[in-house]
Amino acid sequence: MINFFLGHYGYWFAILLMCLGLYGAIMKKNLIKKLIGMTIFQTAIIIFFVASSSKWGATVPIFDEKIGVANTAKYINPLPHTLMLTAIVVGVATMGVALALVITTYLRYKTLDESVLLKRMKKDNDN
Amino acid sequence: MIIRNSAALIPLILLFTAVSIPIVALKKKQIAFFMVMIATSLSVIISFYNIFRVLKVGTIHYHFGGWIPPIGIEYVLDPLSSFICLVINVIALLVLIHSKKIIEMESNIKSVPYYALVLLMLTGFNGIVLTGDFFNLYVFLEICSLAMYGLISVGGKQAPVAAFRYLIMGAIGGSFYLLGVGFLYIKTGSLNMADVRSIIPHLYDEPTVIVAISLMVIGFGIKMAVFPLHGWLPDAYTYAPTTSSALIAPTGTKIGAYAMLRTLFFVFGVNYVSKTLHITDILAWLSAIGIIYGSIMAIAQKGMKRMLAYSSVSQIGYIGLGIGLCNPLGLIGAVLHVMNHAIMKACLFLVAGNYRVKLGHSNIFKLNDNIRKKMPWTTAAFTVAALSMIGIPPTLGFFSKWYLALGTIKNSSWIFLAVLLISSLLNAVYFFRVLEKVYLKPMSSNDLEEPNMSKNSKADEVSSSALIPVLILSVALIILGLLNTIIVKGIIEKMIPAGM
Amino acid sequence: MKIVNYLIMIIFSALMIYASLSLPDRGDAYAVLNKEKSLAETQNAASYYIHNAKKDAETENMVTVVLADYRGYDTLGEETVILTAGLICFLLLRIEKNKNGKKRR
Amino acid sequence: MERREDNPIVSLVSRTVSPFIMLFALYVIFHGHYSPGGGFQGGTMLAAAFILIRLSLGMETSQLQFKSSWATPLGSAGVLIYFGTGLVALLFGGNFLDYGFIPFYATVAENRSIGILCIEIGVAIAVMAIMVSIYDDLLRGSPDD
Repeated sequence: MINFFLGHYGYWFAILLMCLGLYGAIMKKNLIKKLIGMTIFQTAIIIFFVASSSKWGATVPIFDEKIGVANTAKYINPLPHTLMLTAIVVGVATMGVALALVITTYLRYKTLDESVLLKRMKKDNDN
Repeated sequence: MIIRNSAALIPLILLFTAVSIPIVALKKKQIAFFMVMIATSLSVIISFYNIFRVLKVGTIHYHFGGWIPPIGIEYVLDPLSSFICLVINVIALLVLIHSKKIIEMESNIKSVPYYALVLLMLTGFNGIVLTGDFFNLYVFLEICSLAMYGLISVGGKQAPVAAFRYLIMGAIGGSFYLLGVGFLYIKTGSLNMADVRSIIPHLYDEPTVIVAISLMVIGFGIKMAVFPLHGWLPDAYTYAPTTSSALIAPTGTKIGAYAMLRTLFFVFGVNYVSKTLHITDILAWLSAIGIIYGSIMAIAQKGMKRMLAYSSVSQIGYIGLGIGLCNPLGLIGAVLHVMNHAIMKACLFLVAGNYRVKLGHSNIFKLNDNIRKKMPWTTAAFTVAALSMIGIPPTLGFFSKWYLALGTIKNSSWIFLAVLLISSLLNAVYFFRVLEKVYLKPMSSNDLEEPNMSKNSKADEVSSSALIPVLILSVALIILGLLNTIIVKGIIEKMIPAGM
Repeated sequence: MKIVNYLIMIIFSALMIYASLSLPDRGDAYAVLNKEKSLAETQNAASYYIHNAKKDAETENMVTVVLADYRGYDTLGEETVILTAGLICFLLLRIEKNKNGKKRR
Repeated sequence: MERREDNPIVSLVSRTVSPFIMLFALYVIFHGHYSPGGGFQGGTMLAAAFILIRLSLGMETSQLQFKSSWATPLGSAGVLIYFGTGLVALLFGGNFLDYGFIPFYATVAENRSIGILCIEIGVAIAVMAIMVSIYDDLLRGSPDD
């Protein structure tokens, strides 16, 4: 039981963060808060991946003469790190685009509250 | 060299052109359009070549960097992927020919980054269709989603808000998919689709794998706009500029459908997803609700673009239903409907754009038969596309619905058959509403004078670059409808996955 | 609408907890993803990288080799993502001078 | 944008620190073969050095250092360096991105090492230029402008 807990609490922290992020992204009314929630969600997934790559007693995936490459248990898994480098960049790009959209929205409607925005959009439609 | 690399050439050509546009077109902005034309024409030629080569020699694998699959990334060119690739590239070429005048007219669109983004989006689409690697699919999914947010956001005043709402949903969908890939990777240790296909039978009972599949399906469902996840679609399509909506509506949602089809049937196995998990049943039911919901909402709209957007929700339902039926006839219907819907949605959105050019609006209640006299060819094309949407026999729309109906009969699911019939009636209601205005309603004195129309009753069509693509698309609907047996026998029947 | 959102949250967390129960222990060097062979006896990518990265590319840092060589096409895509974001900001926000000298957004 | 009085401490410190950040960024890029690092990390650091100058000295002065209108073409050029490395491999008979075929006149493994260095440089240029360009565009769109 205690071993199961020790083996999984890392994942559970990531899952908790994901839930927090999803909460922000779908429940909050302010566009910036939604964006923050979305970023937390993406970052939690990155944490989850990196947590899955660890091996107890292993070192960073950089070749070392003293260790050699015969035993894979001596290096942690390099693949999730590579994937997450990509995911981080995607997250940054998404955030840049989202910020540009938020700025444009603010310039046109002078508000970032979603319910007010929807009302004003409806008014624009009727005209 | 070209033959050896032909599987990977389409995304590479599109990507190369997209990347060089900001450098080459720095001083002369007009070059951007010609570069786009060259790149898309080349990609159409290569996709034709690819499809014939695949039909001759069978599935082609292309290994990037020369690494064999579980280690490197591979592209898989089989009948399904080459067919979808062809559809996307042909539609994109025609819409882009149409775009020349439109982009010049819209004052708030900067043509250089706009065209670069269009090509990046097409790169993303082709990459998703061709790839045989789960994570590579995620990367290209993000490229095309980001480009789509950008293309939508330059429309009317409300467009950035619509794009932002799409961005939040799309980013969550992409993250769900990434999370699904993570679970799958932890359980299988592989990211290659063919490799996962060989490993996954050992893991059919694991809860992690079940959750991974459902997360991936939700992710694709958001991109595909299946019924409860369609919230972003109507606003995004309505407020986007004409070219963007004519590019995104026919192709964007199909990519989600394709990715779902590929992961469910070609990776996880037909029997597992239909008999054990019943994901396909859930998908079929949701799609059936979506068909009815989309049609009813389309009847309630007064703007033509918004009506077409809701009709997209309903048409996506047909594709989802075809996938959900999980038998060969349903799959044929779904793939045929992908092509059919791509052609007719592109045609309808371009017609709406042409009306906008001439009238300054596309409000259904303001249309009258004057517009038919002024723009006879555009209106004729609209009529053909509308008939195909309803499913009148010689058009392609009839045959895709016919295969779907045969699929429902084979599964003896009579409710879905009833849904198909009712939705055809509803389609007829909302399209005849427009056709009635265009053909029968005389111009009354209190109608506003259209700003860009000449007063006399001579024909006053849009320019030929805007008219020819519309006509090609509408003629294609009839010709492909007549040739449907050749397409089904020659290409689509070769796509049916093992075990179906 | 709020109830639906809460429902989504609850379903999501329940799904995730359910999925995490059958995950291998964190740090287990002999879990499936770290083995030499996968369950279907095909080559496992991660162990191949550790064994061969130095030999194949004369580069000590395995992450660099995987990023730039074994999965280089992903990295090309990821660079394209960044370029796309830059182009979108250009499209939306950059102020250009028109021929008339008028600024436009 | 309204500019307050230039604070000499801020401008002096940022102008002193910025070159060292760039130097460290170059170290991170070129040492990516032997230690944690590489194009993305180094590229963001380079961008941080440029953005620091932009933050402290304002838009007009920093144009002398790095013109904003060059940023997007430079980013494209970075991606083209990457793409071109792959394309050269394709032209010399390998698959796309197969650096072993590029004739750097060394063993296949060393060819791959040099190819990796080329694309790291491309990545660094692209990331640096695009980060600066996004920063400039977001700043231009700010309501105070």
